[in-house]
Amino acid sequence: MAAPEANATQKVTLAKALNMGLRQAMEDDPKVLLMGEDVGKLGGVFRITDGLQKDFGEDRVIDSPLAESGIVGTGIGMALRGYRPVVEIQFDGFVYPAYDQIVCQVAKMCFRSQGKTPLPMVIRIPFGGGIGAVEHHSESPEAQFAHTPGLKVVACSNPVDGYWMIQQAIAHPDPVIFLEPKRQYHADKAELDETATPDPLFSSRLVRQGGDVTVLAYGPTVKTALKAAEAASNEGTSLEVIDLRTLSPLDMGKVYESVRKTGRAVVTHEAHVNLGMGSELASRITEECFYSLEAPVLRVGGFDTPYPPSRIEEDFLPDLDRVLDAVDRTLTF
Amino acid sequence: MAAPEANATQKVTLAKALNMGLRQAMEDDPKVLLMGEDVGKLGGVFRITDGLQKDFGEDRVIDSPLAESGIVGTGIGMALRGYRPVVEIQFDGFVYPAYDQIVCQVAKMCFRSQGKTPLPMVIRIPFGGGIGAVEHHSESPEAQFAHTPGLKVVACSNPVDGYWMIQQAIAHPDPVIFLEPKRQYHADKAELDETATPDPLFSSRLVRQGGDVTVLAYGPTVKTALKAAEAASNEGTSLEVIDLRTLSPLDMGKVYESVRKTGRAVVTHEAHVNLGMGSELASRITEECFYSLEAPVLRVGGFDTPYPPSRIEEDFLPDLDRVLDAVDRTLTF
Amino acid sequence: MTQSGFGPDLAEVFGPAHQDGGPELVQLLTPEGERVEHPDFSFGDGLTDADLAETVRGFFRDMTLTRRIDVEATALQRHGELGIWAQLLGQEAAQVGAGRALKPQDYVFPTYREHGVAWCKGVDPLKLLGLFRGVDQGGWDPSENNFGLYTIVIGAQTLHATGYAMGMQRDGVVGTGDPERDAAVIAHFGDGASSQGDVNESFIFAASYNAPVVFFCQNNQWAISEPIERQSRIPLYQRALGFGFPGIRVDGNDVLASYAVTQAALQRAREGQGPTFVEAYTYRMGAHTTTDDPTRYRLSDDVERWKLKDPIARVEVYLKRNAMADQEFFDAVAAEADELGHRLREGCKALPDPQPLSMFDHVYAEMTDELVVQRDGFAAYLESFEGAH
Amino acid sequence: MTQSGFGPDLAEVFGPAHQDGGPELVQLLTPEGERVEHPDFSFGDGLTDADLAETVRGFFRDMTLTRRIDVEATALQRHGELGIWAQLLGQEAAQVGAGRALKPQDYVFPTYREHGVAWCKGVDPLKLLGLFRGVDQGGWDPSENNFGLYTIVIGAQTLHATGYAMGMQRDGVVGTGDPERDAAVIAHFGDGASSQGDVNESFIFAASYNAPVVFFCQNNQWAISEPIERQSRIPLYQRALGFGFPGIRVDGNDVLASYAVTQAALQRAREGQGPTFVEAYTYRMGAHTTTDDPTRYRLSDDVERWKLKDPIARVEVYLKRNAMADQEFFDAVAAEADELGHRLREGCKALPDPQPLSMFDHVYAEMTDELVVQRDGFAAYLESFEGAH
Ligand SMILES: Cc1ncc(C[n+]2csc(CCOP(=O)(O)OP(=O)(O)O)c2C)c(N)n1
Ligand SMILES: Cc1ncc(C[n+]2csc(CCOP(=O)(O)OP(=O)(O)O)c2C)c(N)n1
Ligand SMILES: [Mg+2]
Ligand SMILES: [Mg+2]
Repeated sequence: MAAPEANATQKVTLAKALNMGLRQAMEDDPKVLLMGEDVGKLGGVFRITDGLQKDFGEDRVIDSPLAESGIVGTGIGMALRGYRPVVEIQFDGFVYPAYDQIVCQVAKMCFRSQGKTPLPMVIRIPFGGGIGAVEHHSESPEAQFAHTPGLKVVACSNPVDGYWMIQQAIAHPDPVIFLEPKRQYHADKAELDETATPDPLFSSRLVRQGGDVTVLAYGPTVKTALKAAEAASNEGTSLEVIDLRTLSPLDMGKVYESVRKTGRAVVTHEAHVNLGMGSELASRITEECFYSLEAPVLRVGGFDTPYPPSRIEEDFLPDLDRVLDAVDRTLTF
Repeated sequence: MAAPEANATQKVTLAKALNMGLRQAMEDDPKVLLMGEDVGKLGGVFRITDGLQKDFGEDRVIDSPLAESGIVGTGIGMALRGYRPVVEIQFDGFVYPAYDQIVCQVAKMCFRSQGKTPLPMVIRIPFGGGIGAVEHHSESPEAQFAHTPGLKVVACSNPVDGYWMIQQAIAHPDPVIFLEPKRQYHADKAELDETATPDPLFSSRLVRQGGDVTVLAYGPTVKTALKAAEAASNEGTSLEVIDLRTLSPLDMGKVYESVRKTGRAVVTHEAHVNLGMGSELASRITEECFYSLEAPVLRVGGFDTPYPPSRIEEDFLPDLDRVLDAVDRTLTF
Repeated sequence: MTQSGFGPDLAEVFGPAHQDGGPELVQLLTPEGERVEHPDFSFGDGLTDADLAETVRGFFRDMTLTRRIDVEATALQRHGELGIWAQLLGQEAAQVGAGRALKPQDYVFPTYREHGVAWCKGVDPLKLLGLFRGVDQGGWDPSENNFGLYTIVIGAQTLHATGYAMGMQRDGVVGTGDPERDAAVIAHFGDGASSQGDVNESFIFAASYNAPVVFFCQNNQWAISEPIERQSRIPLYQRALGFGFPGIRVDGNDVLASYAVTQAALQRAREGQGPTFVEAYTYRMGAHTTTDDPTRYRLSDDVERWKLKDPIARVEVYLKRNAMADQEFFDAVAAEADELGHRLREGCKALPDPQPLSMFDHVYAEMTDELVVQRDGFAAYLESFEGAH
Repeated sequence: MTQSGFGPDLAEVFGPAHQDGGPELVQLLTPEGERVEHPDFSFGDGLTDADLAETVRGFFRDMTLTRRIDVEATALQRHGELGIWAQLLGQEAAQVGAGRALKPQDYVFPTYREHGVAWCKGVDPLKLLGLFRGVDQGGWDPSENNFGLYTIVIGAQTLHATGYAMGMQRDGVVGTGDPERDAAVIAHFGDGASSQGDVNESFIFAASYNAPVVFFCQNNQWAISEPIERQSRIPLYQRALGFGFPGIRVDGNDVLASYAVTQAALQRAREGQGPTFVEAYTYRMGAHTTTDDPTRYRLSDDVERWKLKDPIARVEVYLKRNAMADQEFFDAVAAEADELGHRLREGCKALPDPQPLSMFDHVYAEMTDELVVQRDGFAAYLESFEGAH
């Protein structure tokens, strides 16, 4: 056990926070195993597992053959044996070879067995764009997993949440798709207090109060939303920003409350707009807050094109201006 | 070429119509190849390719090894060589091993090559439930494909559309996910006139006029919607039913027109409600027809649980009563 | 070596995929019921004649009862009591041989056709029917008998098996030398499944970590309508060699050989010598499932030829010719089979349909608020009809 | 045979995955630049001394220019002109040997590292840079040089290659005996890729249909930070045997052997003898990509050892020692390399960024109405800023 007092608080990046969270989880539960491509000596291409194989050994931090279906499929077997596998998919775009094992096996094991074989397993996926990478390295696959009953899907947006949420996901009895905004890995540092008490894993959080328009975001777009709120306030518009944190199940309480107050909502994510999380959020909000809505819920997301060459990725990705543009449109609707 | 005069019209099932459509496509274009598990001698487990290997030979109707990724992946290679592969996925639940090839390769090939290597390819998927089958044989994966730019997704609901749409999909330059409501394969016969002129592939169709509520359906639920409309009319409620036919791209023109008229809409599909096609349709309708809506768009779909044991599948699937229940709720909202 | 420099045609070296087993086939009991010797494998060494006879009688009983389960289930499907049934007719020896080679601590990952293995592991056959009747998706508790749930997505379970075996390695129950402790996993799959990426990836993981798993492939010559040649042009057991672990072909209609070979392969795994591929060469005598019509794609004389290799008949001849069992025994087994059949018929019809609302249970370890709302809404909706009727 | 009956440890038979090539390695030119004989493969038979010299000089030039492309691109990445670059340093011989064995009608399915093959196929190296600069995802027209686009999802292209080869069979351009007509496909992939389900499925399809495809695996010993042992415990070329087609290991740092073996494998395919697996045994001298740091996971003396096997140096020695090339030739190649380097530096910086609105093009053969609306909306949005600045 790391002595909390020793390092009560320190400034850490998301990458470091996740690394600390994984380490803590491994110390707390000897059944926790990490597996993936290059997670061992290299510490993962993003260094999220840096130093863990050295300290916990090759039996608990496992470099796998280059096969995602194999990684998830053998992870399932380990979970059935009583372990708590935490598997890393190297990049979002490479989760698809494992898609069958995830949606047909991971998601259905508990239901199939009527609860006799629950499947505690975490599938870590660095997701989202903006890092100037080549094809398949900047995808946002969350909607497909959220559409799949049996899976839980969460996305962290900052170091503090990263530290706590990864530990909560590992301790949770259901399989969790754990989305990490890779663009944020080494971006901003935040003060981490390891002695604090975290919010529940499957709860959304109001991160900025406001009265005019509700902005819903998660993962990489939370930062964008907060920037937009800052900019808007200079023009006298006050945005209320909610970090959804959990995508399945959705925690709609705070969302409805906020929209009933503001009467207007904008959802922003990097995933394609068409059938992205925004479509579900807009539908639920409209069903629940029909008479409170002054304007339709607007969605600001990646366009409905494949992720483009990196030189124009910032045009593809939602940014401060596109969020503000949507805010204006909903205000002037 | 089959002489149209010879059999100008005949009553056929959806299975037969698809078989005739495939045969016609193969006669019209020698580059059309069929591949899949058991599509040869057996004619497919649903007999959709019945007799085609006998008449067109093993080089054009290819029994494949038992590997879906291999089927789609080699199909891509054939398309790159100038062929028009039509691959069969035996059941909806078995498309996932091929998911990576579909979303990362089939969907992106045209974009990746800036149009230099378009990928005309049809992936046939018998989909939906209600046939009393075991796990993985009753899935509705359409939303995941519709969320993927680069793919086109269509669903036929009746024999006549089946005959024409499969030929149009094969002749189309983009990859098409072709969804066939397996429960309808051998259900009702319809009068097929091979000399008629079909509607364009990517168009929705108004299949019943009405003034009170718009009901949107596709594939297997079109029949349900029409039954509901029939029942509702007996109680003096008139439903307007639209068969979407195309899920990506969506053909919203008729939909908006209808909703502007009725002010109310219900979407029904077998896929899970959460992030199903209904969420996108509801979002778009609300954005476009905000001031015409008397009530939020309601969604009637499969519940957000894995597809249940067949003995209770009819409770999971949307049926006439659940559609009418939603109709009542929107009318009394 | 041909001029090409790539060596001879491998089909010449290995022989074609299908040649009625071929010389490399491990056999200890011929179709005629004669015991034969094999240089590497033997059955019954060290057993007294009495114990040997008892063991073989046990195999006969297992296979007979397994076949009865299959016959009854097939009939139940015909009578509409089951939605579908995957018949194992002809594969009894492969499954009972493999099943009886397992120790309690060994774990099984089956396909949808392992009724004989389930029997050997002590799973109540009635529980197998639930899945095919559509009242559940596997009614037994995997942890009770170390027998996993049937897996329908072809090949998926081979990776689960490999991961489970990697877990055993980490639990320190491999290669300790303690026969009560050392454990292994057996992964069942078919000839068609051998083409799935997952199955080949499981070979890679198992070899890479030297996992204690036996890949037990029942090559019943068919994947629905496709013959083995479509999946492999050389004998399937050779597949393993390319992954760096041994493969062996055993007469899957010979329960003694199936037992001996599987037992040895499991022992290798338990001792920490890693994975083995066992190809049980057999034949699917029935249809793929009760919804299949084999007459569309295969010749009946092929089936006739295999009838002569029936796995149960040869054991009966062997027992009788060597006076290892008397008529009383055969009558008792027949009676037990009738009783089992009766129990299955009655039990199947008595299997309760699940409650509609049960579909919301166990989607997650604990029902989410979202699902509670959906379930309650549906419950209220259902109640709204109560009055109606 | 061990008592177990499963034969000897296959690692004993085949040897470990990694043993500096091992006895089975096909080599025709030693690291010291000495020509050696091989019972099955030879280089230059039937060529006049002049033609042979010219061919080898051609290889030297190809490898030298390929290396220069790699060096320049690496430098361009360091200067921020490229987002990333996948270096091929050390793999020039494998790629040029394979590339030069191709006929115009043969088709290539590359990974992201086949710069040398692209060079041989006549793809303008400048076009390769676009993908790594982020201005496109592959700027060349595959049909122009029969060289497919780079594939980043590991292994996916091996299935495309197999399907393409099946198309060739249907086009009647296999086994006709007409050397101008008969064609084959070559699929490139790495040692790590050999673990992907797709790659193994491509072996199954290719064997099942006897497709004219050569699986050319550059075993550069590493998959990013993972050594070959993680993917296979026996020499990789043996993998093919389990699928029923030949595998062979060639010295991937020997351009003559790489050429001879690939040429023979392609010829087999063109003649209709089916697939072959060629393992080009080589070493990744650089980092996995310019973003990788190999010092975290491998020893430098390993790299030093492989430096002595440099693919270009041995050819230079061979040419010089046998007076097959004069100083003039070497100077000319050096000058050509400098010129190429200059062209790449200038050309790369001149590569235009795509227009933002171009992302809506080519999603489909024809833009859908939905996308037209989205594009126009975005265009209007962009224009709204025009005034702003
Ligand atoms: C991934 C996947 N694809 C297709 C199917 C449909 N299917 C069920 S059984 C079967 C054939 C299996 O053949 P084999 O592996 O030889 O096993 P057998 O049925 O002969 O025991 C097929 C294609 C499936 N269940 N899963
Ligand atoms: C499906 C998939 N998983 C992971 C990756 C990330 N990745 C890119 S290259 C690589 C290693 C490939 O090693 P190898 O096949 O030996 O080829 P090499 O890079 O050595 O040429 C990995 C894991 C990927 N591109 N695709
Ligand atoms: Mg079989
Ligand atoms: Mg490599």
